[in-house]
Amino acid sequence: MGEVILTMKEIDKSFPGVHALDHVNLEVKKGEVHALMGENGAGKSTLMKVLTGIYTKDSGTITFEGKEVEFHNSREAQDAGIVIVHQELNMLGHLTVAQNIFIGREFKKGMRIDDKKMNEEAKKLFDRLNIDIDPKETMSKLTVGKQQMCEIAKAISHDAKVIIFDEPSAALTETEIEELFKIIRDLRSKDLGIVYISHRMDEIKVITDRVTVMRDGTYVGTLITEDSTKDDIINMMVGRVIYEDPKTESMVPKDAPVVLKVEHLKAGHMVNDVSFELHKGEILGFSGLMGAGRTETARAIFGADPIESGDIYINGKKVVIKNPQDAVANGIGYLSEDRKRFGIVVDKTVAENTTMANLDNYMSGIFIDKKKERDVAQKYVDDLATKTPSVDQLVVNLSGGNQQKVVIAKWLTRDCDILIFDEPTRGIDVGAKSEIYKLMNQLAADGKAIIMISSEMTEILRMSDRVVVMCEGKKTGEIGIAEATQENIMNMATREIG
Amino acid sequence: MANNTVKTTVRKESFINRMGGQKFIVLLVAIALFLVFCAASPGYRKTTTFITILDYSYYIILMGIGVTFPLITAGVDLSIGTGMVCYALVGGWLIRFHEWPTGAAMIVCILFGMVIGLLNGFLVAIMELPPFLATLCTSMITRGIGSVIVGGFGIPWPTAGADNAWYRNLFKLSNGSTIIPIGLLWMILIVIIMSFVLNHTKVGRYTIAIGSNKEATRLSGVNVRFYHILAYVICGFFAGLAAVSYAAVVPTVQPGTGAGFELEAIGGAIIGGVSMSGGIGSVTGTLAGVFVIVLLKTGLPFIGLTANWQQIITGLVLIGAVLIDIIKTKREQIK
Amino acid sequence: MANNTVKTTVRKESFINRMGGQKFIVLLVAIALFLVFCAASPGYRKTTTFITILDYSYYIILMGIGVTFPLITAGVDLSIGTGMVCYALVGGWLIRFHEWPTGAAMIVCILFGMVIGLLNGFLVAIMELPPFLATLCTSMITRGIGSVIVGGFGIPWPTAGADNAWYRNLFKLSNGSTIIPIGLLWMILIVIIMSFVLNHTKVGRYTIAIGSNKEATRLSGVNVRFYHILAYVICGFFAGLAAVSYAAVVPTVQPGTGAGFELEAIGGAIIGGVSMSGGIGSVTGTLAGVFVIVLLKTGLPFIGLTANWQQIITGLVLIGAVLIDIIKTKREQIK
Amino acid sequence: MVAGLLAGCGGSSKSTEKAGSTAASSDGGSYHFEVVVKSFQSTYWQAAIQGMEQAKEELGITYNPTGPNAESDIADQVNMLNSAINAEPDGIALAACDASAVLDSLQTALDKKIPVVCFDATVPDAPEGSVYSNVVTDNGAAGAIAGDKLYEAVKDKLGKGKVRVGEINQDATSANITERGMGFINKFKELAEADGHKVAVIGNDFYVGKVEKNAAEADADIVLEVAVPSQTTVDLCTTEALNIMNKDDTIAIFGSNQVAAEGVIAANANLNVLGDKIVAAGFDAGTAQKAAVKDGTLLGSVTQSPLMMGKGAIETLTKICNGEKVEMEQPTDAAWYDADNMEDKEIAPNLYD
Ligand SMILES: Nc1ncnc2c1ncn2[C@@H]1O[C@H](COP(=O)(O)OP(=O)(O)OP(=O)(O)O)[C@@H](O)[C@H]1O
Ligand SMILES: Nc1ncnc2c1ncn2[C@@H]1O[C@H](COP(=O)(O)OP(=O)(O)OP(=O)(O)O)[C@@H](O)[C@H]1O
Ligand SMILES: [Mg+2]
Ligand SMILES: [Mg+2]
Repeated sequence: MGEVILTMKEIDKSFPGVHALDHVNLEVKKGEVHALMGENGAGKSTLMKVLTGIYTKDSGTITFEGKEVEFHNSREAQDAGIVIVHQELNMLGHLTVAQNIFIGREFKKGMRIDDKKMNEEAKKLFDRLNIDIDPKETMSKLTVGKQQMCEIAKAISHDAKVIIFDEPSAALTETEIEELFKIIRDLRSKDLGIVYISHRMDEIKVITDRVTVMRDGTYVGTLITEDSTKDDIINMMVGRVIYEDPKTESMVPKDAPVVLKVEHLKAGHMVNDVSFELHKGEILGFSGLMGAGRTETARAIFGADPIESGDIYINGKKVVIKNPQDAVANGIGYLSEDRKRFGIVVDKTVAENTTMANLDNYMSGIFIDKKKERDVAQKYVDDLATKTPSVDQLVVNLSGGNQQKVVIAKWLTRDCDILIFDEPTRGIDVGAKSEIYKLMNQLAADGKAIIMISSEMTEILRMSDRVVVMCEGKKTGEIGIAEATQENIMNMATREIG
Repeated sequence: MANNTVKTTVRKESFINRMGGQKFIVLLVAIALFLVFCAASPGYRKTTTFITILDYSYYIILMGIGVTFPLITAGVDLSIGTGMVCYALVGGWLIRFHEWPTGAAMIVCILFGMVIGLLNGFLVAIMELPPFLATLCTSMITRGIGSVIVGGFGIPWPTAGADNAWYRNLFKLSNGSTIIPIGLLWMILIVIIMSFVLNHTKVGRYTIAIGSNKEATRLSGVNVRFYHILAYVICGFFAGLAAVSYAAVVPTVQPGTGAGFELEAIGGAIIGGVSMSGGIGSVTGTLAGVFVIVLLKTGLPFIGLTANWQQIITGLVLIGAVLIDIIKTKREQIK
Repeated sequence: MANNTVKTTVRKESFINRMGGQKFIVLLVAIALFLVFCAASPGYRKTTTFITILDYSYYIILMGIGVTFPLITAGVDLSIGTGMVCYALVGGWLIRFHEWPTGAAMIVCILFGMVIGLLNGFLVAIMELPPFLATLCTSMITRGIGSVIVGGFGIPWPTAGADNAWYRNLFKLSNGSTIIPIGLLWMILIVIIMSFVLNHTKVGRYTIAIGSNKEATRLSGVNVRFYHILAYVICGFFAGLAAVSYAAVVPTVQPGTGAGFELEAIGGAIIGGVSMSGGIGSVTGTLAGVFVIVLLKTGLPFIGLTANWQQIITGLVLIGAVLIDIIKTKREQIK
Repeated sequence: MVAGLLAGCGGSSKSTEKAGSTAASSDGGSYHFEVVVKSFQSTYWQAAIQGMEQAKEELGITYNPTGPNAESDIADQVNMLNSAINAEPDGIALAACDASAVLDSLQTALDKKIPVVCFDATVPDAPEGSVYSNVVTDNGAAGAIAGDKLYEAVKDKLGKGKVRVGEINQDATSANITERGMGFINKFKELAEADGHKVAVIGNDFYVGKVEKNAAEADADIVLEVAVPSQTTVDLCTTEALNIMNKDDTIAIFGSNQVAAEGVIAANANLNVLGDKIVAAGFDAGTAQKAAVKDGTLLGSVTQSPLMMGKGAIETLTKICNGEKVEMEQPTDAAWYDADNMEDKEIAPNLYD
């Protein structure tokens, strides 16, 4: 660790109705990875947006390389050497990967943009970072994970002195995270200052040097990672200790009835001959590498994408699911991995989003009973500890994790027998994560059946009663939790079949 | 110590925002325009003028209310202008050449409107054509169909005093000397009903949700196609109603006309705060916006402006009406 | 055995997709229409007819190319129709009543177009007015301004044979009996240049980026306002050019006209694959789309259809042209 | 002037040149004509087509009618005319939306030796020899009829202070409307000035600009206010009419075509001033106008004979093709109709619904 490169002092920022930052401090040194931690809505993203000129601070000072600075837009910050990988993806769907990476600083040959050179440079960049993406592919065709890797590559391609990663790992799989860490270590060795925001405690221990913790928009303190335990940090964040231990045996009784049976499912480009059973009261983990086809399987079962062939049985009865309505009518709920696109209606209120899947229960005659609607929304805001000034707040103004809680609330109002949770804790803080885990366990105990798709190995091992592993659109293995280990799951996830 | 409550500084909303933001400003603009015209022209401040203005505002108001729905789904309906004339033509033709009772012809107008709405909805929601193009095409088709059916002739609906002209009394009761514009009451009633539909029923909720995020709405198990089509059918229904109110005021419905009315209705809706990118809008806002347009259209000749200047001033006032709100919002954001 | 590489099945793209998808289909539709008209009408398959069609297509093509840019930014420009007529009026008026040389008047046309484009850009990009409304208003304003400046009279540009009518030779060289439509060459050249601009320069790249995700583009440090305004200025530039080509074919430019041309240009662009929700579009596609519209407009009278049927058929063919691509895409998705 | 009988398509020059391609025409019997009307928008044009239909049956010719959607779609019409020329018919009947817009096309027709007959509207600057005949109403004279009748009706009210006379014109571009409008203005002004009144014409720039020796508004005792709506729709005509009819000093108003006249009638619906306080005259026919004339809301109206014009145009073309000699100007008369004479058999057929 070298000298201090960046100091933020007494930063204050309010939005209408929310005091997002209350005199927050942050100090970043050259050659360190500095973790910024805090619960959902603690103000981490806001602090970083203030730093990079996207928001203007109400008061406080920012010192960068010994000089006091104030950036008015992200370009100025970039030029000074501070770049950020945003929590929410900021891609230009219609442009190619290379065009995205070099947007705003294209290579030119006279008047002409040199796309060839950009593709080459992008390729070089990807090779260096060990990422396998075709620079000429259109951005919107990539999976969320690959898009995130492009964002990271883009940030790194700047000649930056400070790089901020706002929850980069949320959309990434274990292997990709390994690659990311290699990249970050490499950057650290080049004396860059790195701010790393994440909710995954394991990562913090592995990659960071110091940790700054925020709570409710205030600065709590800074620790040296090596000298502190996971519990210390969690304690600072949420004011109590949370334990996360792997599950060792299935909680499901042996004779639990099969509620969902999928046979030889074939759909889309990816899902090929997938069969599995789901029991009442079971949490079935779906593990696999990126692009393994788990999301597509879930979408096909939910009727979001057309099914080519295969049968679905619910409680032993064959059902035809042509669209999400059919699925919902059959008692299936689906929590999407891409909440911004598929999960929430961002510019509507918390209350409206909460009842979206189940409006029929909140009607009186032909009219929507708004009081009842707000009451149920408030109930789930309380139950899930969603941070929002009121149920009338627009979802767009909530922090990422709290948005996720709203989507969960949406499906909880609808009392589904089968719930598919696709990356349910993506971007959710430890406190809330344990709440959601508790909730999922509770649901399972109440007799609901849950499919949990997760790319986080610890999550799979902690929550599942049984694990299904997929690779390249096929089911490559199934294993009870008692036998499951990180190694044998990884093995199945990369297994060549047939 | 866990502290889950969020600190909330009570937001001091400005008076204007509490009254509905842009809607309210636009209403103020409408009132201001009315007062200016009244002050400037003795002819304008007569009851009879006021009634005539109302007469010629009903069909634009009705089209505006209708088109609010497709607009909120992030679509548009360009077919309502020529469509409305087409329905009025067909209705009048049935009355005149096929001796249909007026009531039946009115129902045909409305049903025809709903059929074209259904077609638009099908093209947009099922076939996924861009709404601008799909409705531009149905606009041409309805213009053609109207003329073809009636054979190119202008069609007058039963004139005031005729046996089957009772429908005119729907909009205006005249007891000898005094005229009561009961059409206005209908408009108020319709605005109240449609406001309710938009804000307090499933139809409205899902219309807004489709405009905000269609895919997320679909994945919530909502029958998105149905409600998406419904928005266009509602729009067609109102175009059919507008046809009746149009036939009640113009002496002859001329084939080939109607293009341009849809822009007045859409323009009114947008000024009233409906967002073309979907998810935002209100029926009361549309009403206020349409009033601004109708007032400009009827008032500017009265203050002695010639046609060309009317165009210029209309453009400028409309820009101004929207700018007030935008500048205000920007100022608040900076604060 | 672990195998970490992901198998990438090479997706077999259909011939049509490789040729540019919708663009290509629309081009085929255009060719098919042309052949049908030629087969059906002896009058249509003459060189002179062909030249006439070209004459009347230039201004729509130019407007279409121009409006492609605002459309790609997820905006629209409704002011190009009346705007174009306004610029042509002012240019002709300068030549006729102020004895300006034709070249200078042409430059004024183009500059005037760019100024209105700048105004539109300012309203949309800086003041954040909805593009539909902002340009609807400037459309009214330009219509009015044109008439006010020239005093309501129709303005002829120098007619063929006059001293200062050299500009007509820009579009058509007639050596006694044979006429060479060099305007077509200009169009091809302009399409090539603008395709290059759209696909290989910063201007085009950022236009697409703004239409894809304006906020993300801004966060990437692009001067979004500048390029957003520029899209409208480009559109205005082409409306100015269109004014010149319009004046070259219409002997008298009439004030108060022009409304509706913008719909032909925008319709052409959308048929050619430009998405109104932004980010997608091509100049060649627009060209093909505009050709379909121009061919329908000029060809249908030749096969003996009356005006009303022309409208209906135009609407149906346009829907059909877009549907082919949509149905094809859907079928591919299901596979 | 007698034009181009030798160049007629039935004549020797063309039939030898084009013997192969237009065999039918050399029979001298079944000619094919292209007809370009101003629009199909108004019933007026349908009446014209009806006249052509009569001629078709009587003469055994064929014709193909086209026309733009609105009379203001000038470019579209030029386009259609060019298409018509390229179809190489035996003759073209043209009602030009804009007199100067069709000049180039007429030159082409002349080059191709296709005879053109203008009906309803003339093309004054047409290339020598291209237009063989004009079958038109003298719109100036027709407008003057209304001027004459209205002046008669209000004569007694003049001279007792300033009065206002209104005129609603649908547009300021089409030759028909402007000629009519000016015909009314000039006649009214002439009659009033002959009686020693001072007339000021105000309002629309175009019309005011065409008035010779216009008096200042302040000096005049008769103000002639000309209004043109910003678009040619009934509702805007109504508003313009309403504005004028609401003024206290208005004593007369004239609507110079069907749309404008209906605007006047519609404006009266709530105001109820026509007949007693304000005397009004219209132009053309249509159910609403006929009813208004009958019940005295309108003093009367002027009718052209679209039917005769349509028929005349086809007959003239046939004559040309047969090599007969035709008059250059073939005016069809306009007539005044009011409650008394509208059932007469010379008048009634032209009063379309
Ligand atoms: N534009 C805005 N308008 C209003 N409130 C906002 C806005 N942006 C953020 N907030 C609020 O500010 C607080 C801090 O949000 P921020 O996004 O910084 O949280 P975070 O720590 O990044 O959370 P997460 O871990 O969930 O991403 C939250 O309560 C959020 O609702
Ligand atoms: N032929 C193809 N063309 C385009 N995209 C494809 C193709 N085949 C697969 N994909 C992509 O691969 C993905 C399939 O993986 P899916 O998202 O179901 O995997 P996952 O296991 O849930 O992984 P992730 O962690 O990325 O969500 C699809 O979302 C799709 O975008
Ligand atoms: Mg955040
Ligand atoms: Mg997934």
